[in-house]
Amino acid sequence: MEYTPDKSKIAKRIARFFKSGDIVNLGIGLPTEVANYLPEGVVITLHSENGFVGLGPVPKEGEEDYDIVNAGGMPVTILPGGAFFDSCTSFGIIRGGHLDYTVLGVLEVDQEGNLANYKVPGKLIPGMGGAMDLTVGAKKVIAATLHFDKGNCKLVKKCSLPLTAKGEVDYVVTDCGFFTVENGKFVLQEYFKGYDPDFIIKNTPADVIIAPNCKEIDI
Amino acid sequence: MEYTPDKSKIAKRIARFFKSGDIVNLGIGLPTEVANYLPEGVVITLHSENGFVGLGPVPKEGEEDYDIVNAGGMPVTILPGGAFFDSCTSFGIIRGGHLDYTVLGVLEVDQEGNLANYKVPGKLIPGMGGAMDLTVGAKKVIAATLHFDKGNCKLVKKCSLPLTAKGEVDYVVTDCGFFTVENGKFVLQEYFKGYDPDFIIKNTPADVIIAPNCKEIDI
Amino acid sequence: MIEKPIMKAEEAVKQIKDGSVIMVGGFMGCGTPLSLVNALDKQGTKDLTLICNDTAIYNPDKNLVTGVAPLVVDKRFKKIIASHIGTNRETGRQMNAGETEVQLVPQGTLAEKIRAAGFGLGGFLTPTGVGTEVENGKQIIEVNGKKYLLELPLFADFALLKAKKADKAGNLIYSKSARNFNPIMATAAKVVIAEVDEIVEIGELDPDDIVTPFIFVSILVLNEKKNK
Amino acid sequence: MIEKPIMKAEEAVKQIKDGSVIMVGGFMGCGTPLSLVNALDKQGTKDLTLICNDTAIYNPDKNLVTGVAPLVVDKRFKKIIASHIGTNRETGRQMNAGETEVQLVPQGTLAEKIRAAGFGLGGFLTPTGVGTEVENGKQIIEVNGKKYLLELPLFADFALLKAKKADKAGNLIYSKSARNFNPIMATAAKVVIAEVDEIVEIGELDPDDIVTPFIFVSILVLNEKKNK
Repeated sequence: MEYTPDKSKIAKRIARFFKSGDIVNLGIGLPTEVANYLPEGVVITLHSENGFVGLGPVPKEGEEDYDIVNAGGMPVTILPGGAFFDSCTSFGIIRGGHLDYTVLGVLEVDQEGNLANYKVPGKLIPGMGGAMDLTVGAKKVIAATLHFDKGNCKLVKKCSLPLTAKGEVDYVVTDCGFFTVENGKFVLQEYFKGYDPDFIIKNTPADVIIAPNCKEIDI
Repeated sequence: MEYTPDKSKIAKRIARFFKSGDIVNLGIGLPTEVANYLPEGVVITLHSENGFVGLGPVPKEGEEDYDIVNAGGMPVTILPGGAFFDSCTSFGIIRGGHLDYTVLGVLEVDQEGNLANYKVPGKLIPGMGGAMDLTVGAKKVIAATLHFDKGNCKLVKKCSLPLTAKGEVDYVVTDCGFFTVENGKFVLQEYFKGYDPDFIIKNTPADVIIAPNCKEIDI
Repeated sequence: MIEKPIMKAEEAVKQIKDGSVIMVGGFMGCGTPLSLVNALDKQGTKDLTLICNDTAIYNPDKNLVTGVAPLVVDKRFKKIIASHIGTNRETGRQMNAGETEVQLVPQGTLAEKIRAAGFGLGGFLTPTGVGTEVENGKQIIEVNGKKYLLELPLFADFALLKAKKADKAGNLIYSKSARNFNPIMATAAKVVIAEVDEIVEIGELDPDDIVTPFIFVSILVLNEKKNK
Repeated sequence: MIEKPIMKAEEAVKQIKDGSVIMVGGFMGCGTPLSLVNALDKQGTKDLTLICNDTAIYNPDKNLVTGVAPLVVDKRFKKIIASHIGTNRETGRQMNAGETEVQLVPQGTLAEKIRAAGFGLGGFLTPTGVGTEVENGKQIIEVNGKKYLLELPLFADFALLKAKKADKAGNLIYSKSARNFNPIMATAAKVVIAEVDEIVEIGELDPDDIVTPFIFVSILVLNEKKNK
């Protein structure tokens, strides 16, 4: 069994969590791709932390409105029915529990549900942006990550990097499978075709247990 | 020397405090009358704590818009350039020190700058409404009151009623004179024609001293 | 964008049960959803807790009953949290007779407590009420030598709001000073029912003008009387 | 209604002196008042403290310099308070070299700290940052068994804002997601300078649509380039 990184599996699987009416914030990078894989008929609302709900697709070239950007500063659009507001309101929505899901990238995620994704001391210190508010505020926090990066598993026993949030991660979706975080362990709920529970457990340095109804998914 | 109650003197004197550009909140009742005596050429902005700036005059009969009311719930108007906002913003303006003056009615005001105007235990308990926020928030707090009510002086050594605010009153204007509150005393700055400092000191149970440049005003 | 259910007032208030905590928008009746108030009163739900700026006007001598006053008169509340009750003599009577618990909160503190609930804050420090009876039972915290009261968030089961216009997604726009507590309460209740004078298609409201984004709103009720 | 002074950007920034604390609106450059930023940069004022969501984009390889980035590149700041500096490599370089002090604040906390200053609160309790480095040096207060950080207000001497439209009284309306931190910063600085694309007569803005009431605004600057 060999590992082949595949970000699309992560985005595809996460997209299946949502039901119509959900309010979702997708982080910059990999999480943004989730929007491309929504099942047909599922209508969700995307929240953009810089100040609106109803985030729409990237505009065609030449049709950019530079007053409508996403949290990465790139031109996007707003859907009919969307609404703009200031940053206090935007983070009030986040902190106040009005988001159903937030999907965030990962430097490290551990079996206690801790997430580190904003800082590598002495190297990369971009800052937390909205990530700390998103993790404490959203009803469900989904960590989205390749299972391995340069040979290192991103799912660890205990984060060594500064935390973005303590004990807030509910779900971890990698390109190998979908895990819940429960009672200090990763619980494998689904493994994706091409991998099996043995491979995942052997190659993940954290404590992983297999859910009673764990199943293979062809994604 | 005899006391004759005259509210208009109070309103007239208070109106002279203001300079163009000031943002002012006038309490219900006597303070509201201040707006009728603004010196010519002085343009101030009235704040209405239920949610706007640019409070205008009472509308003509038949022209009332019941969506524009003052803090007493009575139909008023909004001037060109006025703006509506929610109650959090309205009290943010108050608490944040963005009002130059607030003018409030009085049950008792004492020489420490304490004000009681919202409650008579066992009798009248209307509630404080916005008065507690106004007194702590406005840059200058003006207490507006008849000097005597049913023979009792409203300026006392120490309030006996529950306080609206502790040590927040800057100026007291009665129909006998204008006082500042300094170092635990009322300081008589002006006495109005018909009264003199002796009369005021003799008939006020609080400690009153006379300002060095205290003068008579014909109002 | 998903459309929100549009109901009759009678239908919308059915979920409100005895003992619920309700927030009602408005200031002295201005900006209060009267169809919802009347439907709730008719329904007879009791032991409610009311969070509202005031209890509006009840003056039988002048035949005046505005805003939430009918609910007070019909004794629907076991507790009232408000900043002002002076223009509704029945509230004062019930309070003095020990029939209804009344908690008076400074108006700015009341607004901010509701916002804190809606916006996920554990509380806030305000100078309002320091040195008065309002500080009783509260933690006093000093910051840079100045005293503040720690005030806690205030949540509700239901918010009953009045807006001028909604689109079918539930975005709201308010009318003038009838805005007052309505947008704040929209954030702090489990179920938010908005009574509006007009419902337009999704996309008809300018997204720059929307005051309450649709994500806060659960149910729309069209005010057929445009009562004021 | 009194009219506000309308100035050229160069004139408006003259009051900003070495060592001032400035807030600048914008998010990755969107909603940042570029005429004011450029005038301030040209003026050469130094040792400033910047409060801004981020330090925008500085990427010399792609010839990209947006928002407040020119001020960073020209080393106008002794201290930067922001939620994100990852897209401006010069900010990171100055921080790592110890040339500029950088304080990272979670974005929601940053917004709320500014609002607390503008709205007269002594602070607020937020769950954001509990159990992270952000809690270092801060008071932790438990409410109903949940831990919160006590965050304090953040004031400035000057706020530099970008709005779409002003009336001559200084009422402001923003454009789309260029609103972001601008209305909040309008409340929290001693002097508020708003750069706008259009100035209309008093009375031309609908009082229901105004986002920043004129009472917060000190000076208007007309953005003649309508730069973005």
